Amino acid sequence: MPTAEPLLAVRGLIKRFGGLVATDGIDLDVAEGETLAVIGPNGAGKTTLIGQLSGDLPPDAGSIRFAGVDVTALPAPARSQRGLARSFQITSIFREFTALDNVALAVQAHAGHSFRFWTPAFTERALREPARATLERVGLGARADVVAGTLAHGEQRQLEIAMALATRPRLLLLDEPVAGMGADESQRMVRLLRELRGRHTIVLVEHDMDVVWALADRIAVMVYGRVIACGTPEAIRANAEVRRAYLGEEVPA
Amino acid sequence: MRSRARVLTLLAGLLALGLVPLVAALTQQPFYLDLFRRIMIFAIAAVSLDLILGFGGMVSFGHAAYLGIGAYAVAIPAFYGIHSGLVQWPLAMVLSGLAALAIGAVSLRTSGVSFIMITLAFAQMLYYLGISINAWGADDGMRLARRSQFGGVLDLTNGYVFYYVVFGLLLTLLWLGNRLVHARFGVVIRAARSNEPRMRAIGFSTFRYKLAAFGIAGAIGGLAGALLTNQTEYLTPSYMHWTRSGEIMVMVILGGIGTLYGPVLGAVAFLLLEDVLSAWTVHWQVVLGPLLVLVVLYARRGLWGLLPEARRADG
Amino acid sequence: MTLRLEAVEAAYGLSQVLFGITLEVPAGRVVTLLGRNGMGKTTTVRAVMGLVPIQAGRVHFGGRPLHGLPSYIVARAGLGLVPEGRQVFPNLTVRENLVATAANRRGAAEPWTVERVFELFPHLAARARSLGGTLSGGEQQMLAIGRALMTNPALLILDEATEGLAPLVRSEIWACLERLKQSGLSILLIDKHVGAVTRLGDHHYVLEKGRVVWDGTSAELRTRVDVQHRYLGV
Amino acid sequence: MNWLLVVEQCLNGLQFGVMLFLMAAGLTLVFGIMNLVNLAHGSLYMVGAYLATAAVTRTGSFLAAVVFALLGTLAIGMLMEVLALRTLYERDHLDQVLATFGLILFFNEAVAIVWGRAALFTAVPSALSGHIQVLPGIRYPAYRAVIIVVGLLVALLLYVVVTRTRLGMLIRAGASNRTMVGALGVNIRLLYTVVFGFGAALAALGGLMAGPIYTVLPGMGEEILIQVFVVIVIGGIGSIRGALAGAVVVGMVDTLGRAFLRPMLSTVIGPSAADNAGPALASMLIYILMAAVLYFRPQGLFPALRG
Repeated sequence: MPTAEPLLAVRGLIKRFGGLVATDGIDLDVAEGETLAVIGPNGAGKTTLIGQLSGDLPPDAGSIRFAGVDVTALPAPARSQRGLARSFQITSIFREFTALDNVALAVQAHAGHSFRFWTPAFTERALREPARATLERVGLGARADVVAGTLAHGEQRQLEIAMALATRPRLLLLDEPVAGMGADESQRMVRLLRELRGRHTIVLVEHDMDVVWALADRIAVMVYGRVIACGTPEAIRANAEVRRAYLGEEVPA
Repeated sequence: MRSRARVLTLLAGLLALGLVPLVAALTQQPFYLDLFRRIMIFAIAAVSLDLILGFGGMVSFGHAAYLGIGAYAVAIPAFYGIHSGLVQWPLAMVLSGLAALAIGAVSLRTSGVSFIMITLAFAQMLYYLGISINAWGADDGMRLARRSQFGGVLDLTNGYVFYYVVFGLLLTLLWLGNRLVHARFGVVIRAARSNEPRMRAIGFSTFRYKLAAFGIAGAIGGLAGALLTNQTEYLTPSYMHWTRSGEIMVMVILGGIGTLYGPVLGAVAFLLLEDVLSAWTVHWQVVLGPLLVLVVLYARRGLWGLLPEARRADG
Repeated sequence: MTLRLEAVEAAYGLSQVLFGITLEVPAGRVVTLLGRNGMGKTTTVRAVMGLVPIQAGRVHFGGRPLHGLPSYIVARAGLGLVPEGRQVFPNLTVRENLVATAANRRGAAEPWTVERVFELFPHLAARARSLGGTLSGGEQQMLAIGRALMTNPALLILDEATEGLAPLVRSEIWACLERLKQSGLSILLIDKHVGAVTRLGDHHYVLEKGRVVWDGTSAELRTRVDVQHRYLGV
Repeated sequence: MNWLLVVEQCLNGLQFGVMLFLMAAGLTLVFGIMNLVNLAHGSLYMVGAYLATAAVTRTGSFLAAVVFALLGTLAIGMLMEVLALRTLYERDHLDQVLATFGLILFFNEAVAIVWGRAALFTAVPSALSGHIQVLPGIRYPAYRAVIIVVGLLVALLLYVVVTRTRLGMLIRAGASNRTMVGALGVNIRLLYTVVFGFGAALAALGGLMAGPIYTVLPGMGEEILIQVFVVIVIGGIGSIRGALAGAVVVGMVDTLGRAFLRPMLSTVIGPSAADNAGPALASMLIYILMAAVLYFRPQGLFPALRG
């Protein structure tokens, strides 16, 4: 563990839904610049973890420190303002706005208050130009003026990433970025994420192990709301407990 | 992009509204002056509701409350001898705006059906408050001794002058509304309707923007109420009854929610239909009711949405 | 009665998920759908049950066409669904969960009863009066199976019936499925546990991106390490 | 304060609460299970009142009127569901509000065409026109007492149906997971039509019993409708138990508030101020109560999912 404080430090995070303990005392550290993949079977609590990190779900116990500040009690917008951006497992965009409008909104959120009643927002260069640049970056430059709801599924997922990037985040929380994608689309997404890797700190929840092997610096394995192993991809591959619990195989000893 | 058909319809419609007094004078049917002035007043109320309902996705079922507050803000000063519109009208807007802020601050913490019911609850409270204050007419209401005075500059007792005042206010509202829904503020409101979790995730504290919109809509609703008492020269608490909130909502949905001109069209259609059908049969509602059902079932984006070449919901 | 899918295509809104699935579940057999998450296994099941509209292709059960029919008619034709995530009714007791939708529409000689289900899952008997929402994951799974059996199906469809369960509970479910197989019930099964699946199943279909990329018997699947590695991540 | 009066007002509150419950039961099932905001539920109450009144005048038999009104409204309700409401289940609440608002206009005018706009009065059936002794020294109108008994019996019957029968299980199952009920072989569309008709008949029962106490006139459904919405929001949408609790609470609060708030206030703020504030506050009470409940317990007092 490096001496500098990690960018994200999670301690003892607990979230219950009725009798179900969705996250059961999670500890995690994410260093500046690294990509951490969180894997685990359905219902292991991964999405609940993301929800607590982004501020959409208040934890029942535990703490979250981000960039040296305790953000456990902060709501989602305040965390976004501090540089924590998320994408959603189920595509979450402004369907009736154009792709460019979607990203411009994300820029607007970080460009002062929006109690401005006179100038049309969608012609403000200060919002449009950074938005266009971000769209170019994720490979959607040519689709800027298409209504977002009519974009192909893979393009909508790229747009999600663009909106997160447009908030100039220090940490990206990506919830299954290649979910429901075809082979070509998911390859394109992996290429995009590989470019972001290293330049941004990333926490990635993903089922597709190809994607995980391609991107992760470290992997955390969740089962029943607990992190049962955390380490380099090589260490996780070799870990018999992980194979048994996650892959569910009766591994020959 | 606004389609050509829509621009033409809009211009023709506004021109027609502007020419109503001329037609009324030529045909010696002052009744039309009265009818269309009433229609425009309700159009103002409907547009203000649509700012929160259509653009902001806040299904307020108590908009008549602001209409009522605006009406009382004219009638009560008048009762005590203050007839200046320069006092009454701003008072109407400020009071109803403040009431909307208070109601919104509570209601906006809920959502869905709870939101609908809690806004309704507040409007009903004000309604019952109205019918029980004996000093101000209780459920009989009170007569407005005279219309609001503007120091001899504008004489509202002249039906034509009053008509153009209302017409001018409607045009101003549409113009300002058009700026507002496209400005940063309006974009935030519309996007919050489209996808609130996403708005919060990219860093907007949506509550304060929605609350502000709620206040603005309330203030404009108050203005419509001030106009309405001047129109009828009478005030009754029934301005605040829940069926009135329902009617304004019907105008918005009928015309097309999430548009500025739709509610105007909806107000025209609803009140004209009422007028035409009631001339034809006293049982006009038996026709109007099923018509509304058919509109819901088959014209899902309202009358404004029926206009051709509609590609995107726009201002 | 044989379930037969021919070139079935389905989509959620704009994104197509199934690109022509053809497969068969012969009477009395156990057939499995294998593949990683997001490859279309659940959508295949939902398409069969009429829960996702089928855009192209056909579904027949015992010679009777089922595509395009509402799900309750599909169920009445003899298909019993144990859905992904169990979906027991949380506000009904265990007994009520079993009784509410019970039926013997095809006139089975020895229809399922609450007592028979409790015999199959003694765990449930002890919790007969508990609300479905208060059960553990394993108990909910047993309840979901029992609930489907109470409709006296000719074919039982299980979507991830052992997902997220403790190893002991898992083997209990496998044992129960084995008994159901012995009784002659056809089973269509989605699962990730290749070992268990090859012991129970007769025939296997591997799905990848909405297509069947491999199919074969248990013996064949055991020898095909490449298939296991390439498509199942084992 | 006179305790005889208190008891009598409590009984009145209970009687009003029971009427509210008959309306609320149907509305809460439709609202909670089918996710439909049905503003026209009050119209079914009105239709029930009119059908009963018409049948009484024609046949002279109150019992025949009861049967006629219940069956007639059941049929009208099911027809309404099949023709108009069925397609609205998947729509948003706004569309439902508009369409059912249209239905209100239709029904109000339709009864005006058939029976005229003037209020109709029906007599309390002669067998029930007297008073009964409820407690030593307290006599209470027999008809109102019967309303209370009928209402509580219906509540009991509903409780048994919802908790003990297959139909009730399916209704509860449908409320939590409609898709799954269908996937297990139940024709959920038909189930919904039946439930809707059932709710309509309950509203009619409320309406026909209200006839001799209140006046029967077009639009009579709207006043009570809003109070019924208050009831189910307070009780928890979709919950029969909540509807009963909410109905009794609202009936009591409203009735007692109207009876005693003014005298109570006058001891605090003086009689003339109380004369002004009392009635206002009394009629606002249930709305204040609802706003408070929604603010602190958005799911109502008895959220449906817990049974």
